[in-house]
Amino acid sequence: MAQAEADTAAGTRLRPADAALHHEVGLFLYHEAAVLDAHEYDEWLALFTPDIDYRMPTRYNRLAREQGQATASEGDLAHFEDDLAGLRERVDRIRSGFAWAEAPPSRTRHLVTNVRVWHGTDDSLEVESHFLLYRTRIEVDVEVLAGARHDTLVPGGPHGWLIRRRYILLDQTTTVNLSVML
Amino acid sequence: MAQAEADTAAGTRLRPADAALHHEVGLFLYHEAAVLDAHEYDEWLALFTPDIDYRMPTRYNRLAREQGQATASEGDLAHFEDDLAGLRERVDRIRSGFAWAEAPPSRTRHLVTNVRVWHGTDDSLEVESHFLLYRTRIEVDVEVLAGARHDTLVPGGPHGWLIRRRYILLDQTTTVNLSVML
Amino acid sequence: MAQAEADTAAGTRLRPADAALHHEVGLFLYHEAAVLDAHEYDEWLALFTPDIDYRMPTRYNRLAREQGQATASEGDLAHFEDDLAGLRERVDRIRSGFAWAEAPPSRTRHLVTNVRVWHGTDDSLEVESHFLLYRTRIEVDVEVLAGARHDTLVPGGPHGWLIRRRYILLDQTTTVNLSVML
Amino acid sequence: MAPREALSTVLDGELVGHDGLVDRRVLCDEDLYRRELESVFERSWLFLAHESQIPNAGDFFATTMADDPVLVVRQKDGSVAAMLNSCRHRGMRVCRADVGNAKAFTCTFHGWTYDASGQLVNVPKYDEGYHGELDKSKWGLVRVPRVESYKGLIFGTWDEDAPTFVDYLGEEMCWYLDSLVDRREGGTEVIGGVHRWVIDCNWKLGAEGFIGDMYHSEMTHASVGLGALPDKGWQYGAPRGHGTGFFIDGLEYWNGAYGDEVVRYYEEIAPEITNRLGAAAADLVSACAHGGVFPNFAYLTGAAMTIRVWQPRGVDRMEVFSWVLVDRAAPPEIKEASRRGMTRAFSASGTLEQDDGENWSEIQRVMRGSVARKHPINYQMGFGHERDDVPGLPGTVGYVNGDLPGRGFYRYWAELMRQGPLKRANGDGSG
Amino acid sequence: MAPREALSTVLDGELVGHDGLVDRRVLCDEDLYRRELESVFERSWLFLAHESQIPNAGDFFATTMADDPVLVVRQKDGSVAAMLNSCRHRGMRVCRADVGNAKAFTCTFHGWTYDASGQLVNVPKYDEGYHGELDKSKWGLVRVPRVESYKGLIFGTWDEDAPTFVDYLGEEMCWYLDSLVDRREGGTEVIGGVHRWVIDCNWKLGAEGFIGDMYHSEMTHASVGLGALPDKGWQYGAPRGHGTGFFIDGLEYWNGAYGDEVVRYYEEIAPEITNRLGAAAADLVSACAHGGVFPNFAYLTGAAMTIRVWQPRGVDRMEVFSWVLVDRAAPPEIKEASRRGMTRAFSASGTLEQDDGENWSEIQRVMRGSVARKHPINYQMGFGHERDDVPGLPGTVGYVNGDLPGRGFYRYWAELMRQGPLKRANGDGSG
Amino acid sequence: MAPREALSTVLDGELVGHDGLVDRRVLCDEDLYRRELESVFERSWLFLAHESQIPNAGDFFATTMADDPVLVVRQKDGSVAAMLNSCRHRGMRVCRADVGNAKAFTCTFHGWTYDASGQLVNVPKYDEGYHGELDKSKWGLVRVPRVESYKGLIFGTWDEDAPTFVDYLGEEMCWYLDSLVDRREGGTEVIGGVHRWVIDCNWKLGAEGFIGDMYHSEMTHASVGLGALPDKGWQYGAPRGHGTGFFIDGLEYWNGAYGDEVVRYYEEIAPEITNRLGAAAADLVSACAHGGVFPNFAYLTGAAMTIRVWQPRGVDRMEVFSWVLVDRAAPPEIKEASRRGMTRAFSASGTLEQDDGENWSEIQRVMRGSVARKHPINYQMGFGHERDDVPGLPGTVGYVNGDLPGRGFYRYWAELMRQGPLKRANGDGSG
Ligand code: FES
Ligand code: FES
Ligand code: FES
Ligand SMILES: [Fe+3]
Ligand SMILES: [Fe+3]
Ligand SMILES: [Fe+3]
Repeated sequence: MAQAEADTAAGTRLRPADAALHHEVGLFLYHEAAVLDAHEYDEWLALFTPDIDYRMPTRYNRLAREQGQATASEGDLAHFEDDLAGLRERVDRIRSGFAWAEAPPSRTRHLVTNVRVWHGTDDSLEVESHFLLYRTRIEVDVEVLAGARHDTLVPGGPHGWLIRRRYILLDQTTTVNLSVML
Repeated sequence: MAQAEADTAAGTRLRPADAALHHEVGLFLYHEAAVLDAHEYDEWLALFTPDIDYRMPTRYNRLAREQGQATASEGDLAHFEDDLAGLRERVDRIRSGFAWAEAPPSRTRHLVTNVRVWHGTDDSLEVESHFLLYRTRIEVDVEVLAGARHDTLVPGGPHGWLIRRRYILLDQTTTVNLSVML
Repeated sequence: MAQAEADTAAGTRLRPADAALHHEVGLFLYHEAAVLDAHEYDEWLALFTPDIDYRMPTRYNRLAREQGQATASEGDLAHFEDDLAGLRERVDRIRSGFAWAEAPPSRTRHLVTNVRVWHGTDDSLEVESHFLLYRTRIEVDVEVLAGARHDTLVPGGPHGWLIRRRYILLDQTTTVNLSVML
Repeated sequence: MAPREALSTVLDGELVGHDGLVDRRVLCDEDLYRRELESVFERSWLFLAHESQIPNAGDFFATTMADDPVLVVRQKDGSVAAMLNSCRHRGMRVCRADVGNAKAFTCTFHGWTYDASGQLVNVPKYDEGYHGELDKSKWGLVRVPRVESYKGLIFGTWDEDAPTFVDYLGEEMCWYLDSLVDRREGGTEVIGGVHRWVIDCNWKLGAEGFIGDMYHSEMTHASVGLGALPDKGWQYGAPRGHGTGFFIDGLEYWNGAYGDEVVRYYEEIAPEITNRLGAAAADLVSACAHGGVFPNFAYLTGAAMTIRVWQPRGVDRMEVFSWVLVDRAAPPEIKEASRRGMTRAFSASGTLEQDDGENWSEIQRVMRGSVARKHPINYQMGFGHERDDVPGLPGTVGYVNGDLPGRGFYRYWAELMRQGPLKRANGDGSG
Repeated sequence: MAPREALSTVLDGELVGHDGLVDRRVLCDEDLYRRELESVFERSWLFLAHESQIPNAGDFFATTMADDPVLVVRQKDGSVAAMLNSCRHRGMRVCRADVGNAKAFTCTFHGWTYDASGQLVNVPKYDEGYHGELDKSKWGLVRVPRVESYKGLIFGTWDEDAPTFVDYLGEEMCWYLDSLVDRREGGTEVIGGVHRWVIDCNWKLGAEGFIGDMYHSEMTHASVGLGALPDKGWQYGAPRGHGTGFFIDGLEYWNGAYGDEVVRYYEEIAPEITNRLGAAAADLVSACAHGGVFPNFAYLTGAAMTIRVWQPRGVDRMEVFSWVLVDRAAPPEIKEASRRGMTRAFSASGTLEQDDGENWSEIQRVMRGSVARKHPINYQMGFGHERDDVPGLPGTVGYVNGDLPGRGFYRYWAELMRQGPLKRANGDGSG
Repeated sequence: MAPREALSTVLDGELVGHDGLVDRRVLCDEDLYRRELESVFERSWLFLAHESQIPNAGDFFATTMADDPVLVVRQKDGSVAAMLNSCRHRGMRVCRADVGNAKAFTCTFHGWTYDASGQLVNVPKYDEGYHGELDKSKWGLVRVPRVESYKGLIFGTWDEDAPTFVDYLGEEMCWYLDSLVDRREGGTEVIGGVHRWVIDCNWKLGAEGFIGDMYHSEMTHASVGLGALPDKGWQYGAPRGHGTGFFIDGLEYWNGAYGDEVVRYYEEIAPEITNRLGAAAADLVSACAHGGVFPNFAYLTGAAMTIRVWQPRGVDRMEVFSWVLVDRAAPPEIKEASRRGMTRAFSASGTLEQDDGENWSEIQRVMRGSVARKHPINYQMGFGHERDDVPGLPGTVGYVNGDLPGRGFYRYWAELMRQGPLKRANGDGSG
C-alpha cells in the first residue's frame, strides 16, 4: 500500500469517536468550509494551531507493481507544504488586492462528506473526510477538484478544536491553477 | 461583506441547535431532495409554508473594492423569486406534459452537505447547507451546479418542519437553462 | 411511478431508524467508500453477505406518458447484476495486473451524502443515499457520475453490518467505461 | 458541407433562396461562422448597454460585440465611450469585472494604464525601457469608432462608414422600436442586474426567432396555459433585416400573465401612447410584441418589456444578456410587477424561456451529422401575401403568423456575407 | 497532416496501401471524418434496429445513422419505416424519447404533426398563415429511402441506387452472418434494453476490430483468465469490407465463460445448425466468432450472442449501441444466462469490453501531435497466405489470427472515399 | 483570420514584423498551430528530462515532444534513448505510467514487446500468424533520432540533420545557460517529482515570457510584496530565439523570497561561480535570472532554480512540466529550502505562478472573436538600443526591461514557419 493511502487509512487502527464527537467535528469542518467559501480568511487562519503542517503531495500514474510510489513522499515535490506563516502569506497575498488570479475572486464551494473521527494517541482527534471543491470564476468556467483529507485536531480555540495537521490527497495528477485553499 | 454572504452567515450569531435537531433537519432536507429527484412535486410543495419566500439572486464579477455588490440585492434581478403560487405554477407547468425543457425530464441528483442548524428568534430554525445539483438529460449532457442554501424552517407538517424562506446562493454568474428546482 | 423510483422510495413506508443507527450506518458506508477508493478490495468484498444482489439497471429517455418505463426492469439489460462470485471476479480481474482499463488505476472518490435509514421487516435496515463518484485517470480526464443507492443491510461482520442488496440508480442513460465499482 | 468545400462555392450557391428556403449550413458551418463575425457583426450596429446602467462618470459595463470583449464607459462629459477590453501591449483583458466604477484601467500584466476614455496614460519603465520613444497617443485602447444612443439604447459599430443608427434602422423600424422605448414621457430604464445564460445553439435561432417568429408561441409555450392566443396581428420586416410582430386586441391575455394591475396600467397609459405614437402603436403595445434589430438585439414590448442580446460564442453556442425594461414614469409597483413577471417568464429559469431554449438547442444538435444539414429549413409562411396598406402601420407587413421578417433577416444576412469583411488597415499601431 | 493540405492530395496518396499499411490520418483527420460521413455512411447499409424491438404498430426506436438522428417506426401494415428525426419546418428533433410507442409525432416548436409513416398531417395556422399553399405532401419527414430486414436485422441506406442488402452482403457473407441470425428455427430476438456508452476513439477502431481482429484476444483480455485460446480457426473478408473470424474446436473454452449449461445447449442445437447451415457453421458457432457488416455493424456469435453499432460522434468519439441477442427458440434459462453473461462481459461494465476501450482510446489519444500520426499502422499479418480451398467455408479465408478482413475493410473504405459523396438533388422540398 | 484564408497568404504577410509588432493570430490560429507542430517543434531541440531523473538502467520518464508522447529511457550502457510511445502495430501507447523502471514495454493490445532501447523483441503468433515474415528489426519503436545531454539536461530532436545541441544553442547562449547548470562542481540534479498543470493559453505565452519578459514582474507579482525590483540588469537574445534576462546587484532581494540561508549560500558559492564562469556570471546568478531555450524550455536561476517545459496541448492550452533544480554540491538544507521555496512560488499553487497564468489565459480568451485578434501586440521596448559592449556579457544585449529576446523569439519562429515542415520519408516501415 502506498505511503499516502497508508497515511489516510491510519486512523482505522485507532479508537473511533462517538456520535457526539462526530457531530462536533462535522460542524467544525463545515464551519471551516463556510469561512473559506466566504473569503473570511482571518477566521480561517484562526482554526489552525501555530505549528500547523498543511500539505498536499503530488501524485503519479505508476506501473501496477509501483503503486506504492503513486503518491509523492516527503522530500519530493508537493502542491502545498505550508506552515502557519506560509498560509498567512497566501491569505495576505489574496487580500493584497494584487492577487490577479483571485481578482475577481473564485466562487468556491467546499462540499465535505464521509467524515470519520478517531481518538488519537493524546487528546487529539484523527479525522478523515472526502471533499469536492467546486469553483467558478469570471465566465462560465467551472473546475471540480476532489480528494480526501486527513486532519489531526487538538482541543482549543473558540470552536473547540484546532487543526494541527492537514494532509490532502488530491485525486488529480495534473492540475489547474491552484489559487484556492482546500 | 456582501449582503448575500452576510445573509448566509447570519446564523452564526444565533444559538446552535443540538445534535438531535441537526439529525432531524438533515433528514428533512434529504427527504426534500429525494422527492425532488423523484419528481414527486406534490410532496415537495407540501414542505413549504403558505408564505414561502423562495429566492436565488443573480451574481456578478466585481472589482476587489466592490465585492460587497457581487450578489444582487433585493429589487435587482434574481434567478428565482417565488411565492407559493409561483412554485406551484412551476410544478403545474412541468406536469402539464407541455414543458418541453423537461420532456423527457432531467435526471437530477441533489447532494446536500455541510448542514448546520441554529435556533431562530422564535421557534424557527436557521439552516445553512451546501449543495451540488447533478443533472443529466437526453444524451450525454451533464451539468453540475453548486452553491449554498440558507433555509428558515418552522414547526409543522407531517415531517415536523416546513420551509418558510429559502435563500439560494448559486455559485455561477452565467448559468444554463434553469428548468429544475434547487 | 416507475419501478425504480418506487423501489428507492420504498423505505418511506417503513419505520425510520434513530439518530444512533443513522450515525452507525453512515460510518459503515464511509468505511466502504474508503476501502473502495483505496483499492482495498478484500476489505470491500468482506462487507457483503454471501447472497449479495448487486445491480444497476439501464435507464432511458421516455415519453412523458411512459415515464414508468424510464428505468429498466428485471430481466432487461443492466449495467451491473452481480452476485458475490461476480463481484469477486471483478476484483480478481483488477488485481490480476492485466486489467488494462485500470492499469494504471483510476483515482476515485466516492462522496456519500443524504443517508437515510429505515428498519426493514426483519432485523435488516433499508438505506437510501445519494452518491457522486469522481474519477480521474492517466491525464487530465475527469468523469463525474452520480445517482442514488438503495442498500439493504443485515447485522453481521466486524463492522456491525453487511450489505445484502444494493440497487444503484445511476443518473446517466449513456455512460463511459464502467471499470469502477459504485 | 463537403469537407474543404471552398467558401466561395458555398457563398455563390443559394444559402438563402428566393423561394423562402434557407440552407441549414448557415446555422452549423464553422467557416460560415468565422466569416459572419467579420462580414455581419463588424459591419452592423450592435447593442452595447442601456444608458441607465451607467449613469455616473466612470461607470462601466463589460459586454461583448459578437465575441470580442468591449468596455462601455460613461465619460466625464456625460458621453459614452466603448473600447476593446484588451491591452494594446500584449493583449491582456484590462478589466475583468462585469460592472463597476473606475477612474482608470490598469493592466495586470505589465501595468499599462488607460483612462476612462481609453487613452494610454501610464507606461511603467517608460524612460528606462522604452527610452521615451513609445508614442502613447497611438497605443490607447482600440475605440469602437461609432457609438450612438437611441432613446436610451446604446449601440456601436466597428464600421466607420456605417450609416447613422437611425438610418440603419430606417424610418419604419424607428416607429416600431419607439413602441418599446418612447411610449411614455421620460423614456425607459432597466432594472438593476443582467440575466446571463448560455444556450447551445447558433445565435441566429434566437435572433430570427424574436424578429419574426410569433408562430411558435402556442405550441412552444403551451405549458404556461396561454390558451388560444389572439388571432389578429401583424408582422413587419425591414430591408436591413430588422423586424417585429404583434397581436392586436389581446389585452385580456395579460390578465393571466401579469395580473390585473398591469392591464390597468396599460389602460391608463394608452392615451399617452396614442398621443405620442398614434393609435396603431397603442394597439401594438396592448398585446405582446416581439422584435429585433439586426443582427442580434431583441426585445419584447407590451405590458412588460425586456431587451436582450444574443452573443455568439462559437457556431453552436450563444450567451444571452437580458434586461428588464420599464417606463421611467411607471409607478414603483408596476416596475416591481415587471421585474418579477419578466424574471418568472423570460430569464434562465423563465417558464416561457426554457422551452424556447429546448427547441433551439435540439435544432442545433440535430445537425451534427451530414444528412439533416442538407435539408433546408422553411420560411415560406405568408410568402406572396405581403401588404403595405394596413392603416397606421408603416412599411410592408404581413399576418402576425408568418415568415416575412425571417425571410428579410436571412436575405440581409446573405447580402452582407457576400459583401464580405470590412476593408481595413490591419496591424498598424494607430488603434 | 500539413494544415490545409488539400483533401484531394491526401486522397490521391496511399491512405490505404497495397502493402498492408494504413495511414493513421484515417483515424484522426477532421476533414477525412467529414468526408466519410458522406462518402462512406451515406452510401452504405446501416443497421437500424432488431425487429423484436418494435413488435407493435407505433413502436419506435430512436437511433442514429452515423451521427444523423433517425426514427425507426413499426407501421400499421407491419412494415418498418425509418425517417430523419428532424422537423421539416425549422429542423427541430420531433421525438426526444429513446424508445416508445406513438401514433404521431408532434414537433414541440410550432406544432407540425407527422404520422407514424412520416407524412405531414397537421400544420397549425395552415389557412391563416400559409393561406393553404404549403404542399403538405412534400414536407413530410425525410424518409430513409431504402429499408430492408434481413432475418430480424433491419438495415437502411440513404442511397436509393444501392444494391439490395443481400447483394451488398454478398452470398459468402450471408452464410457467415446466418451463423448469427439463422442458426435455429424462429431466428433471433433481443433482450429488452440497449447498452449505450461512449468511447473516445474513432469508430473504425471498433468496426475493424470486430470485423478482423481475433489477434488481440489473448493479450487484451488476459485479465479474465481465458488462458491460451484455441489455435485453430479462420477469418474471412468480403469484397465490400465485411468480415468475420472464429475458432474451431473451442467448445470447452465456453465452460469457463458461461458455465456448463450453455455448452450443453450448444451440444443440443449443433445438429439443428448442421442441418440448416452445414457442419462448418456448427463448427464456427461452437467457439466464439466475431464479425461485422461494413461499415459499423458488429456481432459476436457462439454460445452467447451480441449485436452492436459503432455510432460515430466526431472524429475521436463513438457511441456504442449494444444488444444481447438470443435464439427465439432457446429455453428461458439459456436466454437468461446469455443476458447475464453478455452483460458481464460486453457492456460498459464488461470485463472484456473495458480493456478493448482502453486500447482504442489510447490509440486515439496518441495521435494528437504531429509525429505519431505520420507513422502508418500495420495490417500485414498473413498477407499473401490467403486460401480459398477450406472445406465448407465460402470465399477467401486466412488463419484466424490475421489481418485479411482488416485489409479488406480499409481497402473498401478507401474506394468509397475516392468515389466521394452521393450525387443528390439538394435543397428541394420533396424530402 | 478570414475563414479558409490560405495559409500561404498568411505566411507571406508580416506575422512577425520588423517593426516589433506581432500578429496575434500566431497565438490563436488553429492552422498556424498545426503547422508549428511540424515546422517549429519537429525541427528544434526539445527538452526531454534531467539526467538525475533516470539514474538506473531501465528507468524511464514519459513525457511529450510538443504533443507527441515520448519515452525517455536509461539504457544498460548508461546512455539515454528516447522513442515515440506508440506501438508500431496499431499505434497503442506502449507505456501508460508517468515514471518507473521497466526491462521491456509490452503493448496491452496484441502483446508486441519492445526492449528498453525500443527494439521489437517479441511478436505473439509470429510463426502461425505472420509466417515469420515480419522483419522485426524494422518495426521497433520510432526512435528520436538525435538525443544529446548538455550538463544534465537531455534534449532530443526529430531532425536528423539538425546542428549539434551546442551549435543550436550557440556559444553565447551556452555561457548564459551555464549559469544554471554549471555554476558548481558536480552540476545539478532535480528534486523528486514533477509539477504538472494546465493553463488555457498558447504555449508561446509561457515560452516568450520566460525568454524575454522581466518587465511584467513588478505588476504581475505585486501581491507577494516584492516591492521595487532592482533597476540594473540585462537581457540577451540568441539568433535562434533563445534568450535570458537578469538583474544584477539584487542579492538582498532574496532575503524576502527565500530567507537568509540562501543568501548566505550564494555568498559562499560566488567565488566558485566566478572561478568557473567569470565575475559576470556570478553577478547574474546573484539575482533572479529568467531564460529559455527555443522553443519551449525555460528556467530560472539565482538563489533557487527551476526548469520547465511548456507542452503544447492545442492552440489554446498548454501543460507545464516543472522541476526544482539544485546544485548537486549544495548542502541538504539549501536543497530543502529550494524545494519548499520554489514549490511555494512556482508550482500550480505558486504565489508568483498563479498570476502569470491569469494573465496568459485571459490574453488567450480575449482572442475568441474577430476584432481583437486583428490588432498586433507590441514588442518594441528597447528597439534600436541593443549593445554588444557590456563587459563580461557575450552577444548583443539590452536593458533588462525590454523586448530584445521576445523579438528574437518571434523572428526565429517566423523563419521556421516559412521554411515549413521537414522533408521526410513517410509511411515506410523503417521507423
Ligand atoms: S499586456 Fe497589458 S501591460 Fe502588458
Ligand atoms: S420546427 Fe417543427 S414545427 Fe417548426
Ligand atoms: S497495437 Fe501494440 S501490439 Fe497491436
Ligand atoms: Fe418563445
Ligand atoms: Fe476484445
Ligand atoms: Fe512571472
